[in-house]
Amino acid sequence: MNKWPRIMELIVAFGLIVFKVALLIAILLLLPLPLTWLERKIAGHMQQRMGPMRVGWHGLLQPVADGIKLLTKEDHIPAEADRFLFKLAPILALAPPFVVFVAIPFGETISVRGTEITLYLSNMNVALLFVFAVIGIEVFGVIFGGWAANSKYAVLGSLRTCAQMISYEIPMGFAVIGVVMLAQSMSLLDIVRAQTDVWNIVYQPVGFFVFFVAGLAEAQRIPFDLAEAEGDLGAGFHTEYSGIRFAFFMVSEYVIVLLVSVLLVILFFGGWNGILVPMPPLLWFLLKVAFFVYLFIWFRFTFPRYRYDQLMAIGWKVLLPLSMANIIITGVLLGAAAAP
Amino acid sequence: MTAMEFLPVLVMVAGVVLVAGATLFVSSLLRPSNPYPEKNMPYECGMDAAGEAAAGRFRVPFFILAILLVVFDVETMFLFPWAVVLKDIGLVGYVEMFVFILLLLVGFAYAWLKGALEWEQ
Amino acid sequence: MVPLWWYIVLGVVLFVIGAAGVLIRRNILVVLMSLELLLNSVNINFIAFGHYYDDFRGQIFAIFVIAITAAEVAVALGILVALVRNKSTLKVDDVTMMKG
Amino acid sequence: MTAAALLQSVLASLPEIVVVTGACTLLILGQFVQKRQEHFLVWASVAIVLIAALATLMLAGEVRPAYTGMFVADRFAVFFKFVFYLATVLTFLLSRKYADIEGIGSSEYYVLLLFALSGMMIMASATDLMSIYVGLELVVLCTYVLTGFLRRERRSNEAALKYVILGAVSTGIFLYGVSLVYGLTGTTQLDAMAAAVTGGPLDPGLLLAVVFIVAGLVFKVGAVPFHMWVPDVYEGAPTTITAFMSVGPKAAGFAVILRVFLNPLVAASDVWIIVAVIAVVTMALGSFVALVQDNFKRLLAYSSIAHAGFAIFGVVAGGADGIASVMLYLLIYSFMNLGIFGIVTMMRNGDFSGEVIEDYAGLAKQHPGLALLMLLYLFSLAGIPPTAGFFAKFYVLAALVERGFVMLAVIAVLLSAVAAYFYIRIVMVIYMREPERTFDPALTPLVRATLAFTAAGTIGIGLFPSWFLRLAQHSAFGG
Amino acid sequence: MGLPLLSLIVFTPAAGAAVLMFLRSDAAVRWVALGVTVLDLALCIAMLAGFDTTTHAMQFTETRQWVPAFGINYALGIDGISALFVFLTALLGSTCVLASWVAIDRKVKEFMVSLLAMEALMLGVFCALDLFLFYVFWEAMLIPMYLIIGVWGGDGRVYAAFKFFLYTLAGSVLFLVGIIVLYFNGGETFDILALTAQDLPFGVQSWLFFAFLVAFAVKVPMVPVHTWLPHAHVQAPTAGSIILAGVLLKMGAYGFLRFSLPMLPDASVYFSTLMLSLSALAIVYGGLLALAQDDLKKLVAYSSISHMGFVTMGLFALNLRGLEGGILQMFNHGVTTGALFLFVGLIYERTHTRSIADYGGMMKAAPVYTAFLALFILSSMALPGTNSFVGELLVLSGGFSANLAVGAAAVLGALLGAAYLLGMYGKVALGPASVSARFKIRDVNAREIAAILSLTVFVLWVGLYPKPFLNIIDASAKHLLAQVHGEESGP
Repeated sequence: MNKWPRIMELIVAFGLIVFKVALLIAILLLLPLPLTWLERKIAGHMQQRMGPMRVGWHGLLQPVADGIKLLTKEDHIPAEADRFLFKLAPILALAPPFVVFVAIPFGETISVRGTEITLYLSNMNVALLFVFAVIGIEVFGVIFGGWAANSKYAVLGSLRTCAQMISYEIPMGFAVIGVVMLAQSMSLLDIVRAQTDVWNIVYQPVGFFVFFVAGLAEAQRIPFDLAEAEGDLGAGFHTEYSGIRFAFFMVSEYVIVLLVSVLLVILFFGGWNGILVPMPPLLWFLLKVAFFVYLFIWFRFTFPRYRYDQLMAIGWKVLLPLSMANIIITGVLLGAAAAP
Repeated sequence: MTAMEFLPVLVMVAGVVLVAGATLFVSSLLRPSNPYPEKNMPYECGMDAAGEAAAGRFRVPFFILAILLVVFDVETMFLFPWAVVLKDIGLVGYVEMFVFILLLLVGFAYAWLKGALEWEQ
Repeated sequence: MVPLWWYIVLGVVLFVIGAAGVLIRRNILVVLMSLELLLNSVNINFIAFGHYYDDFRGQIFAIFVIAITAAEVAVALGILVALVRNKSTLKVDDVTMMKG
Repeated sequence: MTAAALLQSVLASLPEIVVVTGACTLLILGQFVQKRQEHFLVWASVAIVLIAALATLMLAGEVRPAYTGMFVADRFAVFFKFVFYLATVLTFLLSRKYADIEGIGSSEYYVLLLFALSGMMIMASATDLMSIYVGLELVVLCTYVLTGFLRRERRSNEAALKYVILGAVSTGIFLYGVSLVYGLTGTTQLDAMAAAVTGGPLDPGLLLAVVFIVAGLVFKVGAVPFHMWVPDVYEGAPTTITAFMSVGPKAAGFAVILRVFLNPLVAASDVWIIVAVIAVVTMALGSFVALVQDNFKRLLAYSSIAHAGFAIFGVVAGGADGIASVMLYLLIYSFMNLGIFGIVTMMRNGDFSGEVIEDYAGLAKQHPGLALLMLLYLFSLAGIPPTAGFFAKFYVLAALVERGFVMLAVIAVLLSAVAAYFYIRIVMVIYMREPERTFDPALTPLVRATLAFTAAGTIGIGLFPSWFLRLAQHSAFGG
Repeated sequence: MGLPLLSLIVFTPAAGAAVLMFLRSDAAVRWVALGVTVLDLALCIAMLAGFDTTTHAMQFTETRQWVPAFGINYALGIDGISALFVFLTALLGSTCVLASWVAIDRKVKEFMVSLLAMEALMLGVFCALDLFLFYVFWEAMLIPMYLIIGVWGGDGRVYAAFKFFLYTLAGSVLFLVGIIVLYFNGGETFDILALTAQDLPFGVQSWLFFAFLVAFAVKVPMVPVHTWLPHAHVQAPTAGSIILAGVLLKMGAYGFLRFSLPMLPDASVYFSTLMLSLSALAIVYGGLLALAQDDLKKLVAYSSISHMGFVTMGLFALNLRGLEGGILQMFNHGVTTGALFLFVGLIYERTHTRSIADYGGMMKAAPVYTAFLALFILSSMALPGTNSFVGELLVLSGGFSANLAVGAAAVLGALLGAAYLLGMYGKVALGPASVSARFKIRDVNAREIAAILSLTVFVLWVGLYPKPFLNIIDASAKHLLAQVHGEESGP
């Protein structure tokens, strides 16, 4: 009759999962608020101005105001739109980045009142593939959104975004292969563990470069934010969206920025492994992520936007060959290292 | 256990959809709804919409891109497992994948030479 | 554990849906999607059987199927584009010119 | 797999490697070929095939299993490979002028043909359902594109699209059968499959699986019930490609069917009944529907269906002689069909399409030589001695009767008598009608050479079948 | 025996055809063709001169391996049965060339090539000692014959050619299956003599008998499957008709003689009544149809059906008189009907009409022509003193002893023959001179007389002194009969 303890155990495990998920969703949903504020502030200071100042101390409550505005704004659907797809698209765009975080480890374990709690939801052996697979779904949100609106700017924007995302997905995928070769695993946990001594950035500078640039493009950040180039496309695929549905796209974009930063840290910068300064691993991790997030914001106000054909050329003609060469050379070097 | 690895995914999907739905619901309670034909017209910088939106859907470069993606994505599919076990399968595995990549490079070079990567004609 | 025959039933159902889609639907894109379904039913079979036998062949086969199907779809789309440029329609019935 | 085994495998598959490497090289080099230098492409392609043929010959001495039992280089494969080489080289020779006229003379055309060739070679050598599948897809992918190569031509687009969709369905069916076989036996290797179920009574599930596989393969050879693509594709595709497809991939399909049927697992089952029905219905359909065709390419498509039916009779017969008879049939069919298609291809010149049978009215008046050649090919297709087509049919019939399928033999000959009707109808048009226009066939030296070669084969094998017969029998046993 | 005489005979026309392809002028083509056929005829005469009439064994045999895997040989040889037909073929070959000297005025070269190819193949059929080889020759004949009818024939030629082709093809494909079945049941050989020696079970025999029957009956033609013949004969050019009537029809009967009777003796005996009835039917039905014709060629064509009925009746009477009569009658029919078609052709060249009603009073306009015509008409009626009399008498006596009713029907047929032939002659040759009123008729010239005379010789020779011919047949016929009735006869 030791059935009951087993079931209790399962319930506890499940409860833990639900708790972690809820926490993750909460954090990820709220994070865009400070991030938008930060972005505008940084932009302001870089451009010798103050940024938002009115709502709250130094405009701290500005994002909250924005949120309320989006929540209460009229939700308008164009007359000729495919209503079902139009409504589906924002959710389809919102969900994938959140789901990806299931596979992301933030550290090994922490101890809460004597119980070891893992700092990740799931340690998949194919985590990396999972990440790419789920991120791939993001494209559908974009393309459905643009398509369903039945507006020229939206269609063009969605096609462009789609093309851009799939173009950069390839070098991104290739860039990671070097990392997998080193770690001999697709589990992100294993990949981080493999970097205990030396971070991958040392062995894989090219891979990092490719991943970083591709990541910028995947996140649709300047200099690659062609999709919503206000100058020529209105607002790209979400031209026709307003209100809360538009907010979903926004949130999704910020979560992706966060995600790319997290991945960069895990894949190339040793994850929670620290150097020199002893600090809790989680702190190390968050600091590194913060650095990359800042980098992304910084770039936004530093670089001009590329032309669309330049964007494609960079993806296909520079990054892809680079990443392929990276794989071949990594293989050779690995072989040379393994040889007696 | 596989189940324990992917259960969180399910929970997460459910969670996100729930949250999104709830937000939408709350918003629908708060927001006004006042559509009229002019408002419902697709945005075209204030001009009346001209022509079909679908006209742009069949631009060939997008298709070429899609096809290229398919090819390389599939290659990635082969590369990942290979990368994991590369150290175990040794030289033979390396050579085989090298041939594979080479073949893809030929295709890639062909596409490049053919001008498939040039966005503007 | 999920029993093997669940997978097989799933495979059969997908196969039937795919086949029916190919036969019944008149939009070429939908037909192509149905084809994917058809081929994915095969993949499910392969992976289920591979798992059952604890044999890697099933998975390999599935990967091959995915890869080759991708190529096939690429070709199909290319041909479709050529067709649409000559006559803009996606209806199967509108395409037919040759008979007999 | 060790490095040594890999080396052995590479050696065994040297011809395939030659073709693939050559095709890749040509793909890249082709981008640098200037206009008006396209003959380089033809000769380079021919050279690649010849080198592969040389390699095949050098390796023909022994049976070489390769790639952990997925591939084998044996005499059976060698025989088929030579049929493929023949088909491909002759197609190259025919293509030069035709491609100019149709404006499709790009390097891709030749490269795709080479890739299709490599796919067919893999099919002939494959001993695992997986490698069969890969080879098969390599062929059909190339032929899909080649079918739609006349991009500005609606019929070509349409044919290609139909071909892709139906081809994918048949592939799906084939794969489903393969997955069932894998599920029931736990392997995809042809040899191991048989070993996995020896002793036990034949599982109905397995029979179902085999039926699915057969159904998928039947598509590739254009037999009922998956024949409906054939006429449209043959009509829509560029004529040279039609010629190629009617011979090469079809032979490759038969190579696979024979491999699968060599397998005792299948041979022991009752699947031959289904195959026999397929053969009868295929031949009947091909023969009868061809009677009412006005388009020459379409007629040849139905003729090709009918011939596939006849060859399937050889498969039904089974046994060494049955296999050899199918092989010989395909070899002979290659000669005569490429010959007739060579003429159809050649007639395409200027504004003359050469596709309607009526176009050929009175050809004998102006070009007695060409008319005589057509007469030869047509009578060979009809199976009238002393042409090779007769001997091909004779051998299949002999194999059938030897196994006791006399009734099938009777049906086969009666249907071939029906088929003879539309062949001689064309002869009638050529010889017994007054010409309505002047013909201006594109008779380049290459085309002449092709026609001479196919004619020599058609009449030569007819008069002296002995050597070829021995070759086929010898190769059938080499498995 | 150093010289492969039979191969020479068979391939001389083929070689001639090949030579013709390179000639340019029509005149040269005609002369070379004539030369080749005459040379071939000479070879045949030489062959007959060296023919040993005392044995039934195959003579002038030659054997070469052809397809060893199937035991197929290139084997030629003749016995008493085939010798006559080889000769007849060669004889009619030169007649045909003469007959088409001016009748064929377009594509002369192609025509002569077809004609010579045809001759070669026909000779091959009669000489072949290998079943497979036989079939190849047999079937290959379709090609040139199809062209001869279809390209150089009359207005309805296309339909006629089609019908001819399909009937014969449909017949012979079953024959092919029969051959293959025979091969596997008869000890895996295609050697005709070896197959003859086999003793097959009755079941197999009867199936094969019907398979063969279809092929041979179409060629003969026997009544239910005769409908191709009137069309083919009417539409074919003169030479084509001569070949059809003179040789091609004989092939069916020859097939019975060579295969059905000796290889399938039990079935032949068993089904002989059926065959006799069919023959009688053909005799009467053909005669009646001929009586109703007003087209010269059609009349002769239907008369052929009737006459071939006599032949098959003789063969399936299964007694010596019937057999010898049948064989002789085949030869006679070849000569006589060939000549009749020649006559029709000659007159058609002049008037371009074949309707009997258009003619009359030919006696005045073309006395020589009419005189010869009378001779051949009489021959066709089997008047004593002509060749057919001998043959028909033998057949009738054989037929009566086999089956009284059938014999009676045959007599009725003979009477019908007299009726339509005399009626035709009366309308054409006698009566008011309507022809000369409308056409300028010239009498036959030297070339035409040469053609006619070559046939006339045999009408009279066989009619007055049939012994040499019967001698040739005798030994083989006796041996054949012994085989049918299951007895061994001496060499």
